[in-house]
Amino acid sequence: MSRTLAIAICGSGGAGVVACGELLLRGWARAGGLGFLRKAFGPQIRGGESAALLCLGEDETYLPTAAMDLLVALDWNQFARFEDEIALGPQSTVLCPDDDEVPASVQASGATVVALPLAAAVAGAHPEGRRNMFALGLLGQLLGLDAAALAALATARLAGKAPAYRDAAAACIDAGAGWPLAVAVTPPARPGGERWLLTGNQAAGYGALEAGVRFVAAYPITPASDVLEYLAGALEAVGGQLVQAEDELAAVNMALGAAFGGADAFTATSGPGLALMTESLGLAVASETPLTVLNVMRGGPSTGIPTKSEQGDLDIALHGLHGDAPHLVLAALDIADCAFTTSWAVALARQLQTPALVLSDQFLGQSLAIVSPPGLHVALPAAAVETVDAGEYLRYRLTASGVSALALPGDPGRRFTADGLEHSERGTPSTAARDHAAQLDKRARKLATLGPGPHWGTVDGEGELALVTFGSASAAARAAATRLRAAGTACRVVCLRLLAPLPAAALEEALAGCRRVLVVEQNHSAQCWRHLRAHLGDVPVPAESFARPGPAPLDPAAIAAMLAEEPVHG
Amino acid sequence: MSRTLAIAICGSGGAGVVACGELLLRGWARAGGLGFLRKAFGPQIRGGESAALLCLGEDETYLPTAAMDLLVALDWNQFARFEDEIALGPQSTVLCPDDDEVPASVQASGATVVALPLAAAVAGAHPEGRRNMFALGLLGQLLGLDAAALAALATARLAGKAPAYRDAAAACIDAGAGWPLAVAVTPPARPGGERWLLTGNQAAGYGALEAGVRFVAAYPITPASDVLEYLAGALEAVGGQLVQAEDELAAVNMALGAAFGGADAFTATSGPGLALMTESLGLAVASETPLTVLNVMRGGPSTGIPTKSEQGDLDIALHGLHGDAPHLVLAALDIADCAFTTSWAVALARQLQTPALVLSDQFLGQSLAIVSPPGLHVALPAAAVETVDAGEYLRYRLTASGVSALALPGDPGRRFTADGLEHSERGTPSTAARDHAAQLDKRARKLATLGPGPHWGTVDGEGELALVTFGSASAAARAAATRLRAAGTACRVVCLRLLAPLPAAALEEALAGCRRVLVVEQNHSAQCWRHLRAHLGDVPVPAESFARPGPAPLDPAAIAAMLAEEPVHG
Amino acid sequence: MAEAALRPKDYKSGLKPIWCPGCGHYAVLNGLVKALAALGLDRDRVALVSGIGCSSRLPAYVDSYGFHGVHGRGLAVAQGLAVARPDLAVIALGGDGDGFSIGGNHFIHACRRNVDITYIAMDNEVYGMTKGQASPTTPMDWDHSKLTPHGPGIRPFKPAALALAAGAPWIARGYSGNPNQLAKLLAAALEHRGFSFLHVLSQCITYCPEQTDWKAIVSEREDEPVTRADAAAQLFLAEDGFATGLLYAEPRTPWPPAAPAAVVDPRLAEAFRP
Amino acid sequence: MAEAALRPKDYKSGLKPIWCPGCGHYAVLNGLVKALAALGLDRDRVALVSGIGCSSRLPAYVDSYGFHGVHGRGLAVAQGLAVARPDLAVIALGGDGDGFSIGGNHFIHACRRNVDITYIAMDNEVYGMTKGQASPTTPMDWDHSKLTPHGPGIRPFKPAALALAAGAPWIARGYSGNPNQLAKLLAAALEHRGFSFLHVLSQCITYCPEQTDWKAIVSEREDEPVTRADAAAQLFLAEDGFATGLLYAEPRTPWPPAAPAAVVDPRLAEAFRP
Ligand SMILES: Cc1ncc(C[n+]2csc(CCOP(=O)(O)OP(=O)(O)O)c2C)c(N)n1
Ligand SMILES: Cc1ncc(C[n+]2csc(CCOP(=O)(O)OP(=O)(O)O)c2C)c(N)n1
Ligand code: SF4
Ligand code: SF4
Ligand SMILES: [Mg+2]
Ligand SMILES: [Mg+2]
Repeated sequence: MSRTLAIAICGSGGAGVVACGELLLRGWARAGGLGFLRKAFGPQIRGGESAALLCLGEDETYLPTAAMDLLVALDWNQFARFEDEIALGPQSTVLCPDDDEVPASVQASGATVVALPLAAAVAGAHPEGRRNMFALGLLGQLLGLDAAALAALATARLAGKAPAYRDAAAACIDAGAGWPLAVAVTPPARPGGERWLLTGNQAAGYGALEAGVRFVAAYPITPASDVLEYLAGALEAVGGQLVQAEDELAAVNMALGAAFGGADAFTATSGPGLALMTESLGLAVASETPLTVLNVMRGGPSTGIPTKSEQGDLDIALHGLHGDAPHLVLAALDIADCAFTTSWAVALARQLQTPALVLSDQFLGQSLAIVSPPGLHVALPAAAVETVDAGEYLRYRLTASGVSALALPGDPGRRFTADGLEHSERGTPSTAARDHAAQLDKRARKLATLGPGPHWGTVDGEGELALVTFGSASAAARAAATRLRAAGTACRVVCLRLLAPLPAAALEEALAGCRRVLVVEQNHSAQCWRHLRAHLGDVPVPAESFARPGPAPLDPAAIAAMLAEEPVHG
Repeated sequence: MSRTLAIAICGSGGAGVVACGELLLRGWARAGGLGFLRKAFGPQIRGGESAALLCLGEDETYLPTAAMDLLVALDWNQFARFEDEIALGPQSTVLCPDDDEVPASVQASGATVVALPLAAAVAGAHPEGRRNMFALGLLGQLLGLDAAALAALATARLAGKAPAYRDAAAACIDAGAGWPLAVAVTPPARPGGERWLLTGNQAAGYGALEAGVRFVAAYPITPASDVLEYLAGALEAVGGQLVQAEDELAAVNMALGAAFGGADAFTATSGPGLALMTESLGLAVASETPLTVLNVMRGGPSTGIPTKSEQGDLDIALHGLHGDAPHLVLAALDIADCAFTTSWAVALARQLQTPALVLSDQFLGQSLAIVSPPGLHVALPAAAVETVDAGEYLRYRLTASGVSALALPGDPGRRFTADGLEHSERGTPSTAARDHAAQLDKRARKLATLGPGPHWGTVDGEGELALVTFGSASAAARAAATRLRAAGTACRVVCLRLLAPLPAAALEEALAGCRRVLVVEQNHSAQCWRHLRAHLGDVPVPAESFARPGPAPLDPAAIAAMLAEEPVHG
Repeated sequence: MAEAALRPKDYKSGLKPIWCPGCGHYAVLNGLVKALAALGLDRDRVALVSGIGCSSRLPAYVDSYGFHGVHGRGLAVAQGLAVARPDLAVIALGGDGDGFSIGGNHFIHACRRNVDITYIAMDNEVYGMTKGQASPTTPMDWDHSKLTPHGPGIRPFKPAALALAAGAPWIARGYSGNPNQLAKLLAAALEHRGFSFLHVLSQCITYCPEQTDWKAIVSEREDEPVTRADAAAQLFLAEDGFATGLLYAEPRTPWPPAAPAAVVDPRLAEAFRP
Repeated sequence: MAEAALRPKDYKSGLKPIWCPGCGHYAVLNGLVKALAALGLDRDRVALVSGIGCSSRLPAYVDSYGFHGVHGRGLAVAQGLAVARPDLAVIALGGDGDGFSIGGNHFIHACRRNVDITYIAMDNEVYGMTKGQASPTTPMDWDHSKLTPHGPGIRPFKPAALALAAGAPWIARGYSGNPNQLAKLLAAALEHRGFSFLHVLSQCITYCPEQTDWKAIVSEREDEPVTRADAAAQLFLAEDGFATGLLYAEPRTPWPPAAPAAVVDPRLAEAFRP
């Protein structure tokens, strides 16, 4: 297993812990390291205190953890708010100010507490100095990063501020870097190579743009707003448009309008917003209008826990539309994969003329990570997008693939009316049983005949035990497999990127010969497990479920333990 | 098998075919007969032509059928619009005017066509006479009904009109009753006994009121509007209130507000409206506010086929809420059962403090039927509704059953804020993993520990073959079983009234020892089959699916044939 | 861009409307094809967008591109389409239920947003399609619906007042009983750059036969349109709602500004280099 | 009905608000508990209903019954509650995003329906909770949000004008910087029978620090409220939106009339005898 180093930085609101964490991660990235940063918010969404939680490692399996090797407290003011997410133990080291009482829980944890004269050191470095920059210097020292490089990053970030501000930052970093510390950590090795630094939400937006998205309708919602905010800026460069809608009902319908006009259209939301969109997603299915919706999952049900991660929206994504409404559901497997999966979704939606839902979650979406340049899936076989139609133009012509030629307003002489009422091939409303059956078959056929290709998911490992998972739970499942294999137990891991249409044949093949199958997911009601059983039954064996709600991260050790134990039959 | 007689009455808009059919059914009911009437609308919802399709029988297994024994055409003007729903054959008899050409399709059907001098006969009976009343007399004659009794019903219905109108009706009925007809039909036997005449939508409204509903929020939608229209009137008698909302989002939230205030609250809608309600149904789950929503299903997806029946909304009813949101889903098994199931749903929602969705459909909802007085389920064990709380009042106290005492505004000293944010026992917003897990467990526990009792469904028959179904497909499944048994094949039929929480143990018991299980439902994507497999896996054997979309009625013969044949394994 | 010499009927699709004989919506259809012909608009570049209702069935009856969406959301679809395809003439339409009840939020926000579309509200003060329930414009005491057996009991909306307060820059009122004026108003609405709101009194003969009396009440306004919002506001709250014509027009630049030209190589990846 | 001698702070729940120091919403909370105390309302019979937003967190801070619903739907919940429970004092509240953006349709319909509730819109011209995006009342050129980097570019709503056009019979405006006036307006709103709309300019110190300048612009209106809708309409479309006080009040009977008394034996089954 690769070495990791988990670092938490905390302090009051305005103390700049996030800036400190982000600069450290950027410096680490430039030096060839790997790792990621999560922000822990207090119990609220709006501005205010947060903690920066970094995890540096040697590979890109990015798993959230509460177990911290190192905690840097700029002050102890807001610490109590984050105790849930910062677990300390005897192996942990705490760097903190020497003029404030260390919280009892920290003292009780057995962590090594190193009190530093932070106030004096910062004041000594520069009259306008700030603790967060001094901490950055300290941390750079511990990680073996070049202080000048960190200072350059910090001053670049402060480009808009007064020169004294920048000088102070550089001086504090320098002071921290040179501070005599009786602490030693062993930082992970830095593999080097080309890497990007971005969040899953940025990756998703990037993937959407690269796949051709030029119209975005937006209604803010945590934790999806930053996808939209990224797109607002980036769309200007590609000549696209973003409309801020009055609500999610408008957002999805604006996107439908743009898609009807021929634009690759996109919106992003989270559970409550997705719930508002389902009626119109059904319209997208029935009218065969392509559209991509990214759903960044948060704790549910209802308003739930907006700032924290969970995978509870699989059910609604799969089944939240009324009537028989076949559509695409995909899930991003990791932070970088948000780009690939979103780009594939846009391409598939266009190819099948149906809505594609992409699931990611607060963890993937809002974690800032150092990743290999993300893949994209933008090119489709030219034949995949039907544009010609034999003879008389029939918008909903019954074809072998189910896909019919899509005319766009402006196309000469192919005028038609798209309709959410059941219709004939021409698009004329019809209540006839035969038209209904034919169009239901056609719409289902589009998905049924889709060869899922190589991207439906990943399969690795061998043996009679298997973990099956989807989306962001993949990292925990893979880590569990690594543990099992290290302990001598062979095991397979199947991570699903395509959830609807479920690649049942590929999945059966991937699980052939398994004696036990454990479905891993981060929700309460085993939504993926139910989905798999519904389609596969007990093939090859009755699947077992490892479903745990958020916001606590999935625990690879618990997953491994469950698969290693023989099940109790009852 | 019991004898049935299927009668269609058609004519132009305004010809009064529905009045004719309804009066005939009422007369038949008074005479102790059984049967039901469906209206077939043309391809539109608003006013205009429709056909009345009656089916008289000897028991209350009410199955829609297109195969007509008798067709009475007042004129042929709109006939083409209904050809899908009126199937004629050599066994059929057609009574029609002698001055208009019989449509080719009718001629080709091999039906016996009896042309009558309708215009003259009606004019002869009364200068203001109308064909529909003459037809009523004719049909009364064929069914052996007393003409004076029919005339009394007709004049009562015309109470508000001019006396000449009433006289004309009576005269025409009389003339029809006495018209020398060379046609003989064998009407079904009339069992007699106390019977009611109502639609499933009226039954549902009635059940809701009897269970205590006193607040209704309404937004019209076909085919649910008539539930709301019935309630608007009936609520006045019970001292309740109905608010017409601006949309379904408002309707469900108004109902939530009233429920928070302590009223048993209700709304009715159909697929598109349900889709708009799901976000707020999640709020009902999280805030633990009871609420009953009747969803009268129509053809989907999207606007689909508003006037026709289908069972395509099971998926959204079960899984349309974001996050892990356990709630109740029930389905009415037949027209009268709309009353029982709705009353039970209201009681369960109150008991479990969670939303209950009741599924019925256009067929159940809008068919007018002669039924035994419907059962109701209104009484709950007093202990079932928690009102006291030990010690300090905690709205979301963790209890063994998961149910906590519900305080109502006005209750002294139990003030709390209901919340859709995750919360502590007190109701204070919380992002802590332990509160989230505890409340998720609690909400799931309410359903898990619900003993489904005797009403979860019906089980009859024996043998190694079983049909499992839900809601209105029950009639077709039962009819299929009757056929199989008549052919010497034993078979069980399980009709599910409670779909969530799925009574898995009871279902397993009901299916124990089965060699084949066929899940029967009226939709395209086998929604119930998937639901059962998700929860039962391949117990006792992999279930097979008989799923056919609407609007064509499910065909008992095809169901029986599928179960009788040995499956092809592949 | 215009096709040569199309007559009004060339803009009809030929599909037979499902409307009841005598329905006011026929007049809107006829007025619309007249206006399209008068302006000589290219049928391939006209897009009609609607929600659900009798009125919302109109797009299929016009030989243009059309989008028959879900109940109440036509305006959102139309705005998305117009932003993505500024080359099209985008017309949103629907009924009073569709536009003022379930679609009320999109209505007020469309007024405010001022995207270049035309919105035709075919107002018969009733939900025709669902068999005659009260809508937001139904008179308080209209007791013909079983859902509100004593009448809705609440004051009807004044659509022009609402549109104005929400920011609409162009407001006119037509009447299904005056098809020539209707055609002219439709043409003017189509020519207006920005959001134009045409409120049409369009009677429902089946559920509101009493609307035949409108004939006697409706007047044709001869004055120039009001050009100040505050003056128009006063007018709209004081009037009876039966004066037809172009009522209010104030010049205002539509939104959005033209889409930025695409950068040749947007180098999106640059933002992510550490 | 009133409890004996409760002080304003007795109406606070004691839960610490999540609001940023300096947030205008504190003033609304303080004004509200003052008004409740001044009227001596029974805490068991006050119900606060809200949607989602920083502002919508308020109910939990008051020691009364509360319902913290979903985004934009508080007004619908409040109306259902008030109809079912006319014995309660029902107060709906929320932010400008909650009430004028996603909740816009319920807002205009609540104005029209005139159920006896008080609606407090805590308007900071921004989505505070989601970190500072533009709302329907944000100035056109406010370019502080990455979502609208050049400003929203469309004209902000005038909430009073919209409420009036939609039919609201009682409209007042308060300011978080004038807590005494706010408390008085709140008390007046609570005393008004029917729908009362109190628009509060309530600054967001975190995302709109420039709103501190409101202090200089806000004026206190001394005149009696306008009582004619058309005159008020003209005023609301002409004014700058910073005059505070009770602006408009027109007597109007609230809806619904009292629920009919229950018939002793309603004999519901009778209707179904053939
Ligand atoms: C979400 C949703 N709710 C309700 C309906 C039912 N519905 C169809 S049309 C309509 C009202 C139509 O009234 P209006 O828009 O005034 O059009 P009109 O028929 O009067 O022309 C309603 C409520 C629906 N189709 N979808
Ligand atoms: C359906 C839905 N969409 C979006 C959101 C995200 N959201 C939460 S609060 C909010 C806006 C809050 O703004 P406002 O109502 O003005 O309140 P403020 O925070 O400014 O007081 C939004 C968009 C949500 N919770 N639910
Ligand atoms: S019901 Fe009314 S609105 Fe609908 S088509 Fe008939 S007349 Fe027109
Ligand atoms: S973000 Fe703004 S509105 Fe929200 S609490 Fe802070 S100051 Fe108040
Ligand atoms: Mg209408
Ligand atoms: Mg705000």
